[in-house]
Amino acid sequence: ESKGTIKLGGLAPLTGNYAEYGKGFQIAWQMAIDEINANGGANGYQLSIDVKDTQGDPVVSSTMATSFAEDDEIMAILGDFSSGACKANAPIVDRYGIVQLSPTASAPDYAGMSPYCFSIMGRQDKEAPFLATYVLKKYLGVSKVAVIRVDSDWGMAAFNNFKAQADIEGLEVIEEKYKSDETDFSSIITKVKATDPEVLVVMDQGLPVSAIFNAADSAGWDIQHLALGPGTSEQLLEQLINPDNLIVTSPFFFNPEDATLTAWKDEFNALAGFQPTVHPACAFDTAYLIKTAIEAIGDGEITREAIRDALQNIDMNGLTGHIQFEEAGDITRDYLICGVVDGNWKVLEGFDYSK
Amino acid sequence: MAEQTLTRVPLLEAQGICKYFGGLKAVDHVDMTICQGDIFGIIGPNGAGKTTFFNICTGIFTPTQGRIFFCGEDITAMSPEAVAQKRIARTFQNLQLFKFMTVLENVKIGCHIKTKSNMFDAILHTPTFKRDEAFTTEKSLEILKRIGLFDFRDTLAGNLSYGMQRKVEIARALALDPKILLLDEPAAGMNPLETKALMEFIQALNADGYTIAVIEHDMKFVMNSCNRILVLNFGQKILEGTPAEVKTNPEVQSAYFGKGMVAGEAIR
Amino acid sequence: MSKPMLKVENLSVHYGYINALSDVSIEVNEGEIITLIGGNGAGKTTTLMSVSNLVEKSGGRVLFREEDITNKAPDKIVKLGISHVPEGRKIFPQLTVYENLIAGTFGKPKMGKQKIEALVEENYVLFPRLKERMKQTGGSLSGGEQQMLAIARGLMMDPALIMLDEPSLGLAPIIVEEIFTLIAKIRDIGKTVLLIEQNASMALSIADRGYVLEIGHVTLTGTGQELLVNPEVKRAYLGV
Amino acid sequence: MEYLLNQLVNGICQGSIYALMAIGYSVIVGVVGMVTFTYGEIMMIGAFGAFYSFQFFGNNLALAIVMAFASSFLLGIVVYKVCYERFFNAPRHIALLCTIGFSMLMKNLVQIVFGPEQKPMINIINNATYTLRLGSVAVDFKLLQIVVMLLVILFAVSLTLFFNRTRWGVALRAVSQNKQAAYMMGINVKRTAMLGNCIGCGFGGIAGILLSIYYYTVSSTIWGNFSMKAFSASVLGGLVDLRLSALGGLCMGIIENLGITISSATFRDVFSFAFLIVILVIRPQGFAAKKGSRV
Amino acid sequence: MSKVQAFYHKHRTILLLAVFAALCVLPFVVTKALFVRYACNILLFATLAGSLNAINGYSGQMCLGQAGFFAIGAYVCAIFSTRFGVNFWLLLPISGVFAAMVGLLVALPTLKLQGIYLSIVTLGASEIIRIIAQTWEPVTGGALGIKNIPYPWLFGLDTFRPKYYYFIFLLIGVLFLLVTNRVLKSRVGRAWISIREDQIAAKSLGVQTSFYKSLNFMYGAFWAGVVGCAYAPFVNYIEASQFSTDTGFNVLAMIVIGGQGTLLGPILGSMIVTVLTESLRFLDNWRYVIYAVIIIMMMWLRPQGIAGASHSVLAGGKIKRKPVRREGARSHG
Ligand SMILES: Nc1ncnc2c1ncn2[C@@H]1O[C@H](COP(=O)(O)OP(=O)(O)OP(=O)(O)O)[C@@H](O)[C@H]1O
Ligand SMILES: Nc1ncnc2c1ncn2[C@@H]1O[C@H](COP(=O)(O)OP(=O)(O)OP(=O)(O)O)[C@@H](O)[C@H]1O
Ligand SMILES: [Mg+2]
Ligand SMILES: [Mg+2]
Repeated sequence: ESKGTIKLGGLAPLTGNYAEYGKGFQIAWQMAIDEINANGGANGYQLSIDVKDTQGDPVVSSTMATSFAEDDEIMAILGDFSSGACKANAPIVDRYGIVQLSPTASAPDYAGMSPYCFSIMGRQDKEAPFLATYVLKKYLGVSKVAVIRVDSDWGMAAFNNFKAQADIEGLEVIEEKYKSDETDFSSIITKVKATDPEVLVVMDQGLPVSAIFNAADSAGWDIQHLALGPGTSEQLLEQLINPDNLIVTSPFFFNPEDATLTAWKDEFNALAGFQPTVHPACAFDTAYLIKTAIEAIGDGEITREAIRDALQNIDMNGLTGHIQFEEAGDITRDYLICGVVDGNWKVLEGFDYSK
Repeated sequence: MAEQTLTRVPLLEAQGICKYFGGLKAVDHVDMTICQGDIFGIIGPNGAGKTTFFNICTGIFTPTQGRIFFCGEDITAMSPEAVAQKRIARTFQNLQLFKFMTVLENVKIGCHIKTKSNMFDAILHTPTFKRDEAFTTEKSLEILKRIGLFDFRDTLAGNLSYGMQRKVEIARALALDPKILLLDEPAAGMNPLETKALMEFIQALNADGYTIAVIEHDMKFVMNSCNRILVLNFGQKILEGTPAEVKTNPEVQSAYFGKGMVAGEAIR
Repeated sequence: MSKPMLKVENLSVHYGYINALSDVSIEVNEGEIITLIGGNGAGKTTTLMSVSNLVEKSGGRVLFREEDITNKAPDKIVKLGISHVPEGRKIFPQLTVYENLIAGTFGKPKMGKQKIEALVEENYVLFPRLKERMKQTGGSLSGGEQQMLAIARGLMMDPALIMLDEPSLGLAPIIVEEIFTLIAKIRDIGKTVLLIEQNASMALSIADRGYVLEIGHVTLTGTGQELLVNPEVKRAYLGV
Repeated sequence: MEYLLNQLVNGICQGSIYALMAIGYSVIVGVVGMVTFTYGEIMMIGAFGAFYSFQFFGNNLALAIVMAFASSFLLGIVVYKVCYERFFNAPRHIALLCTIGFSMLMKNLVQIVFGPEQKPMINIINNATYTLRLGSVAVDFKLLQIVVMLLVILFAVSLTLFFNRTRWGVALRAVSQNKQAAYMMGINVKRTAMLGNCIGCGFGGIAGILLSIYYYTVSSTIWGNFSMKAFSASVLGGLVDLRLSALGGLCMGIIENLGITISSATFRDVFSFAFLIVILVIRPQGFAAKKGSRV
Repeated sequence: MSKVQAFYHKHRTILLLAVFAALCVLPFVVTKALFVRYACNILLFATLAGSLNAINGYSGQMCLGQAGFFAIGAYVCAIFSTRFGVNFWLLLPISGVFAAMVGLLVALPTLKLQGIYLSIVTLGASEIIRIIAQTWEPVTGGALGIKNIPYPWLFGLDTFRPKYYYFIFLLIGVLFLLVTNRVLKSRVGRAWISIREDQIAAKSLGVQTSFYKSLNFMYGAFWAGVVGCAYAPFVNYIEASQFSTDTGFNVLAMIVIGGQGTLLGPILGSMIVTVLTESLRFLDNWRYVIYAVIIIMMMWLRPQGIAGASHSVLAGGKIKRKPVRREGARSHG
């Protein structure tokens, strides 16, 4: 017996440069909700989600966030994709008292902007130092690295966090940045190559990551590749000429031996027509988080406030691992060091940063 | 015909004007003096450099060599707008009207240099602005009445017939209150009747004290209205003189009039 | 002189709400010079434009050598051998003089290289000015030179019928004389000319026949000589 | 020294890609007489045409190029019908807005039809690097870069000859200058303009496939920036002169990469736009000779 | 003149006041904050489009870089209000002046350029502005942007709510219309239009085209700056990507759709574009496809824009000539 429907608002860049990710969100959310509803709903409530296109534009995102916040039937907002958009929405959700649960916002200052802001991506100020300390220093044992990064809010925060830790670790860092729509990296590669680093680190997602490594390869530069951002993306593997010397850090890995994960991955692929990255997996988990929160409220009245409180105290094992929010509203993840072996992702080392 | 005054005061003077386009000598060492009260004709075969010469006088081209003086002042290197400020007005061989403005607005632009209200005057509607607007409207309407376009003041200039468009150009130029008016083929495309009316109008203007320089291929027009004529050929001056002198000059005859079938009775 | 070469039957043209032509009928016989005269805005240009099918007709037919060309595509009409020298020159400003002349030959796609060169030379003889300006762009020519170029370009396709719209506009008297001599010459080699002129007396004196247009109607027709002495024409168009 | 030379080579390579795009762009502008903002999408369709050709007909480069040319050519017909044909007599900004609209349409339609993700392009041209040694200095070239450069020279020269030396070329240029007069010359204006537009688009398609091979990817989003570069390059060349447009593209590539060498890649567009502005301030017609315009 | 126009001219003042009154009560009638937000967007973009129209529509320069001037205004406001706590109302004119200065900087070197050459330069300038905003971290916050821009004071009303912020946009919009209307109907406005119509003729009549072109650019940029200044606190968070060329194209689309060279056009254009983009949301990713199709269709059906007269320059084709009675024209007075 159903107690009624709880409506959620979804914010995702369905068009524009990030459309690929937005699409992934939309599909993952729907998958999760269909699954939840089919299994009797969240504590008897059916869930539904209304996904609005934010075009990857913070301003549109705030307009949409306002519209959800204004709509009393919407109980929580999932999304948006970028930290920038999420941060733009923070004052609004704070004001209206509605949860904004982002699958992917990783800017360290985002979740703290309001008690209603949450994210499950893991904070950049954790992953980037992890890269410096564990991957570069301990795992690879190098002392001079070149970082090529996208000049976006994400890239900037990632690099700053990395740099701070790298200084502590005594790493020599060479930085080059580029605009997010950059396509030609040959001159950056030539420039970086001239400084003769031991490792080439790329901080970005999507196309530029492969473009940079490919440019390095075709310049005949044999160097260890390292990426922060794309995670264990299948697409990345397809796009690389020579994927074998790539190492990434990732909070999450589609372990081929894990049957649930593989099934999920295949289902997603069938629906979307492309391989999932970590981002839709996180989106999937956000929907389950709401379900868990509703269950935690139990027989109490389902209000926005109640959902917030329940989320804050949640303890759940999702697709992407164990999720428990910290005071600010974000989580600390365990990171993995993954690499490519015979054309497939493999976990090279697992570290728990918190230790 | 304009009366010839005994003391002729030079108004527009050209000294050794040359204009070369690459190797092409469009105007080559031309001297000219237009005096106060003249109707000054410029004729010559096609491509002789007449329009180019006008363009130099009005600052659209700077000459390769030579100087232009207006009322004794050197205006050679001045920009077209600065030349216009000196009150030299012109019309164009291929009409350059503000086609999508009404006839009245066209003429009002002509009043631009006679007024000086700026943006702040306009925003605040200061007395200067009110005075300027009143002056502009009054003056423009007066000119339109005189030239016979009053009834068409609210028509878009581009909607008028060819002949009337030519008149709008003249009206617009008159709004400058010019000391000299340069007309480039004003009668082109008009039939003999309309040409005659235009000629009378120009003579009337001259009688009112306007000095006029005109380029024309219509010999009846030139011979009957101009008191002095400059003849150019291949950029060079063949002759400057009275209509009578021009009519009888053999060089002009062979280079320009031909057998006289077209120039007809005007030159005989 | 058997069948008319070009026949315009009851032609009407409207521009928006203006009736530019109503019920105009004109016949042009092979080997004739026909002239249209009339005041500004009488509809002369419009008549030529509708023969070339460059304006929309609201009624009537146009026949060329008994073929109905009322709704034929403009470029196809040209290819039948009708050359139109437009009012206001309409030369191609960024093409050189030579290229402008070449552009004139598209009406005869099969014309050979030699024939083209011969025609170009012919035109250079006719208008030596153009030869001097051969490499200059059309747009930099003087008004009269552009007019010469427009006429020369019209002659380039060696047409059966040439329609000239105010060819003497802006030309020096000596050139105008030459143009008229040329028109007569064209007729003498068996071609046909349809001529519009402001200089009515010149036009009528070489024309075989003429039509007088007034506000979109044909009001008078006759041989050139007849019209030349017609008092009405004299008063209105000859300015005497 | 070697470092700078290598950067110069990078610049020349990037510049020749710009040049290749600019050639197609200039053909369009030169014939249609109006600028376009859908050029990026035209290149994209070319790239997709090639992508699917690889998918369905195997790794046949020649076939893929033909497909790229053909798909862009066909899109050219649509662009012509939608954006230009009706607006020849209207002020330019109307056709311009139509092309902006069409670009938006294509971008989103492609995203829906082919999916929003970036697709890996087959790396069909051997990626071998050739090192040129000048004494102690070694400069690296990739095969693809050499192919692009050769194509630029080939297209620029042959198309210029075609436009300036053949009657067809004269007709194409005449059409852009005065449609009515072109009719009076017996030119089938609509067909000619369309054909010219399509040829330009076809070359855009070829630029698209080379671009996507060069960067190993096809997607619906990366092209906007490139079309801007093609536009700038062809403005530098005076809009209609193919060789000068190619030169403009080359210069922009070099300036950008040298700029990146001395500062940062984030300023790439600043360098090229600043270069464009400086040139236009000095020479309002770009590299082209001053036009003989007059009153 | 149509009946509508005649009616309008007769009761102009009353009609305008009525419209203004209706606009004033609007946010109280429309209770949904989202719709009020849309209304804010419409007003905001109407004024921005108006400022572009002042350049493109009147002096005929084809500027594509309005996003740049808009950005200047927004950043000036954001920087001064977050760093130095300068009052919003003081910042409005200051932002305008900053933008106007940049407008002058763009205009001065480009005075000789026309048409498409000018377009690409203005487009480039706006991109350069955006890239500088994106990279100049110490001042503009770089890619992080500037957040928490304080909401302006408005008689103690809570301007966080679109309902009240609306009045700031309304005020600016109305001011813009009043001032622009006056400027256009003056010697200055006529000079601008004459430049659009025929520069050589304008020069030959003594209009200093360089001066008026620069002035025109400054005027358009000024208002774009003012609007930018009002925009920054409204969205509360600005970063460079909000001022991309797409924003510029959008504004261009508004004036072309609404009717370039008319005062009403940008307002209508802004309404149409905003309403369309918002109301088509249900189409998901088909939205932009349909939106683009509608834009193109509008160009097909009404190239001169909704508010453009059918005899307008923009109607394309030839000028329609009115029947002219020839007798009246003969006399020379
Ligand atoms: N911008 C230019 N570039 C090259 N040549 C030019 C330019 N302007 C004019 N000319 C040439 O200069 C010569 C003089 O031209 P101009 O227009 O002064 O002649 P015109 O006497 O007015 O002739 P018309 O009576 O035919 O109008 C012409 O041969 C023309 O080709
Ligand atoms: N494109 C147009 N749109 C509207 N009306 C037009 C157009 N072209 C011509 N007209 C009108 O049609 C009528 C006939 O014009 P047309 O050009 O045929 O006259 P014309 O006899 O050639 O005159 P002119 O001696 O001035 O060349 C005129 O009243 C004119 O105003
Ligand atoms: Mg001349
Ligand atoms: Mg005519």
